[in-house]
Amino acid sequence: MDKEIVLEAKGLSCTYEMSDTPSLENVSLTIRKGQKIAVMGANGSGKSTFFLCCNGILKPEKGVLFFHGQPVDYSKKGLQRLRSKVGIVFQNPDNQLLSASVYQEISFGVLNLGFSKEEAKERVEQVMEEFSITPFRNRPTHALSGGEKKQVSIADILVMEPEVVLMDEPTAALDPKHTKLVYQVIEELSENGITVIVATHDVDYACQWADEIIVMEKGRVLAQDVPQKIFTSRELLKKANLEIPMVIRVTQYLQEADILEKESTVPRSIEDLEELIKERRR
Amino acid sequence: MDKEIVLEAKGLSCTYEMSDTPSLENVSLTIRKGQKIAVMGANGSGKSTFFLCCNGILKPEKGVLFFHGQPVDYSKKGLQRLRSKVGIVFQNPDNQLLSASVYQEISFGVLNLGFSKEEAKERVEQVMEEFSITPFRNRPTHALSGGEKKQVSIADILVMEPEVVLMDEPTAALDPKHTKLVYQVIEELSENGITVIVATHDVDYACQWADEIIVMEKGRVLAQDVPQKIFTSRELLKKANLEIPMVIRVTQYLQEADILEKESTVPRSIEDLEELIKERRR
Amino acid sequence: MTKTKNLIRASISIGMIFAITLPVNAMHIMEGYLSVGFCIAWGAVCLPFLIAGFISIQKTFKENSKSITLLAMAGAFIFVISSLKIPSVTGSCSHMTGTGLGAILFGPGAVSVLGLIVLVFQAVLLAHGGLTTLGANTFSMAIAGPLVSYGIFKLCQRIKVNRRAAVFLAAFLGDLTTYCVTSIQLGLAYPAEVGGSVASIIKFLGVFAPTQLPLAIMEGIITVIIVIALETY
Amino acid sequence: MIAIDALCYQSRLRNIHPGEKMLYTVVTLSICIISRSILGALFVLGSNYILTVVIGRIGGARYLKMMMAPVVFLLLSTAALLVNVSRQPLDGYAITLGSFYLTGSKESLFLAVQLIVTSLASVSCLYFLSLSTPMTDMIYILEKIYCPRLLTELMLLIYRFIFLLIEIASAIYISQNSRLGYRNLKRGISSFGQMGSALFIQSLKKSRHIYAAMEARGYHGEIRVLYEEKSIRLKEVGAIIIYESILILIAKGGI
Repeated sequence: MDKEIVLEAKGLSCTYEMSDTPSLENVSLTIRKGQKIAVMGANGSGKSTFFLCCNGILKPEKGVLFFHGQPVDYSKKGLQRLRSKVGIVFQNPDNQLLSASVYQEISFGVLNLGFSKEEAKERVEQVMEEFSITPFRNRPTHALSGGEKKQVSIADILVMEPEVVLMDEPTAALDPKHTKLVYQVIEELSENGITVIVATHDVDYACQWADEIIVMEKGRVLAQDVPQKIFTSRELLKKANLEIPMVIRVTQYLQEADILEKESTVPRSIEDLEELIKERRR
Repeated sequence: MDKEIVLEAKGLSCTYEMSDTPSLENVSLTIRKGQKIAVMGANGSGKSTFFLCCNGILKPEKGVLFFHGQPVDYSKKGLQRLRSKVGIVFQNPDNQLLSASVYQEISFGVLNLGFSKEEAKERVEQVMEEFSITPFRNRPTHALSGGEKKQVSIADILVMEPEVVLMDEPTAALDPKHTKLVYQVIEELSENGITVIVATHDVDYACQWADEIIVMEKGRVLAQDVPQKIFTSRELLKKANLEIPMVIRVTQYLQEADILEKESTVPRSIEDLEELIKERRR
Repeated sequence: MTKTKNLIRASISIGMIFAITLPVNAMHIMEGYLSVGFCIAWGAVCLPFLIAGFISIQKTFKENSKSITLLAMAGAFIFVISSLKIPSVTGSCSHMTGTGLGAILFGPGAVSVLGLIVLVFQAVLLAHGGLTTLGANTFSMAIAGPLVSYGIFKLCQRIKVNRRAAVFLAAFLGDLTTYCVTSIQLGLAYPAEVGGSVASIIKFLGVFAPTQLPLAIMEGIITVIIVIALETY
Repeated sequence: MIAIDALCYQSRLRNIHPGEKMLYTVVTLSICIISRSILGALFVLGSNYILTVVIGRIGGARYLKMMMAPVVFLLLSTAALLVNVSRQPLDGYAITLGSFYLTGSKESLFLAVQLIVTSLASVSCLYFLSLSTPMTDMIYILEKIYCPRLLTELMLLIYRFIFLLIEIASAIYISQNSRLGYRNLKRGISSFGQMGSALFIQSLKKSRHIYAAMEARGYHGEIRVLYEEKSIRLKEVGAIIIYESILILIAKGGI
């Protein structure tokens, strides 16, 4: 846990116009380089607002956001710097993919960064290759399937070579095949050292994937901890309206039935559980 | 299995304009009164097209659709009759809600059925009460949360008192709280004897809820059977790109590890599994 | 969409792209600014155009009932596109009239009626324009502007002008027409003490020129981008 | 999303019959622009402040800010009225400019004041209506007074669709902005155009989806919906009549 801190929020508060209750209230948290973070909480708990703050789209009324230890500079130049390093993949690709062709679409961000057409081309080609977009690069964006659109919308951001990628419910409305694909892409990002923050409702996924889980409710951070801690705290889960991951429920049954030892490590995925069951046999 | 057949498709085929491959190809299936049916398959496998056929929005090129044993009559009157009995709740409420007022929105369907204003009013009030819409009935639809919009879009259909309700991914983009709420509504529908057909990607839910599962791929029906059969056929699951429900995976591990007997009944939900584990102890 | 997301969009819309609180909205004549005679007269001038537009809409609707949601979307689209704040050098907020775009996409007949509805909504929801000035505003923004745009667009097509140039000219001149007609309307209503209506019209043209001329150019450029993007779609 | 729209649903006058509110607005507005009476206009400004802010409970600061919104138009256009270029000076004021005068008459000064005050009073009438009456209620009254069905149906749909499209436009804008799409004027214009076309394409798609959903609920050429009827209160109608009579007396009585 002594990796460098990339993003740090100190007492962020944010209230929207026409609203009586704040969307973010005194949010403090730290995110370290290369970590995999899942942000969980009901709709309206402030996840998206927090994301927009991280990227400088929203300026908090109170509190400070630090990027690499420096408070964010909300001047035009400062915002450009922040946005070139912190990218958001939005939930609905239809609101993100605007160009006619996949190639144009992906080049949007790089060109905005001020790169020349040649450099932009190189980067776009590379990203398309890396994230297996090349096979459908010549199709117009509106003719892509939901999963392909998602791939392109992720490439949109990656081409800008961000340090931190925020993803808002990346698998909403995707079928199992494409969900798997997106999860693979997320895995690759982490392997490349990118800090990934995912807002998700999928407890099973969060439990098995995340290094740390941030639980939010009504604009506040309820907890930030490792999955094993989060998902075994019944009180917290109840408060945040979260289900217990299946793996943990089954483990608890098995422990109660004395099939697994009470002290056994908490499995995070079904594969972990399989291991535990196999070990017991020996 | 000797309940009355409500809907029956015989060799339905349907091709969209601008497309070379048919969206539905020789689809034959039967749906019995009061059953809970889950339709599964990748995006583009024909689920939505099938739904639109059931309601007469699309007319199949080949094949016949029977409603209560009668082939559907595609005259204006015949369609009116079919649509009053078979309702579709669309996936995205924003593609369904047509009025800014919740009250107006819900009344649209009843008035189309030809009810008098007084009767319509009574029905609308009742449905709003029943599905806890009353608390936000005075807010405009554009100020509702995603979950609230979903509630309204379901009430839209239920107010017409249909015999069959088709729901296209009813919990997509909902948070756990509203997902639970929608599942509760679905449960109530079944208790009231309404036939419910749900298109879903959630294998765990389908496994525990459905009486029968219809698996589709590329416009064809691959299988129609009880969950225990569907989810233990590896070949089928692979072909349709479906995951194995967690419960069944865990059961298999436990069976392999000789903790559960190989012949034990296949549990459909985690609660079933708990029972099985407890029984074993005795 | 969740409630927060709505709220996010709400606040951002208001703060960033929807110029609702500070409209430099010179082209809508504000509520109460015209005397009764002119309110009624401009309404009467609009009437034949609106009736013709209404009949054409009704015809489309009878031919294909699907056009009801299409027409409504077109109306909503005109409303939204003309209330979005367009990027500008000075940082002042200004927006498109949408007349040229509307006329090219939907034709002047439909735009007259849709424009009337849009103007009612702009008056009530945004306080742009007003109820008593509805007739005058409808004539300048939903009838004269679109007619000129449409005419120029068709003319350019006939004499085979480059498509981009045609779209630009249509939108640019449509916007200018709206601006000129509004100035004429104001000038007629309030003739100058020296030089009468003509002098007054010139004064109004002069007062609004600094904001309207660059805006008309912007409207032209943006309309070109939109129309061309739609063609490649 | 749109401030006025959001506020009108919170107004405490919301549940008064929309016909009464529209009657009040139209009659008061007419008296304002027919009489152009400054006293009458001040009376209207005061009473609308009481109705909208004190009774309707719309925030006072916000209301005043809204009333300031049309001021740019007012100042620019009345300035055009006040300033003449002439060889002869008029009786109000005159500034020498070479052989010409920038000049205006006393009468035009009075006219300008009259125009500003009565226009603002009219704007306050418009705000009274829009800050107390949801659009759906107004459409209901339009239908009652025999506005063509096709028009009211279009209005009902357009009102709903406006918010759909605003939501999409804002989402697109945010995603462009987060990728630096508005970093300079050139990129900004291009991004804006892109947003426009994307918005148009999405609106076409939505219109198809919503039509299918309407058909699925048995739509056959006529949008019929129920309105939540509100009762007309004779007491309130009486108050409106008395109010307008007083207003006419004030307006007639002098300036």
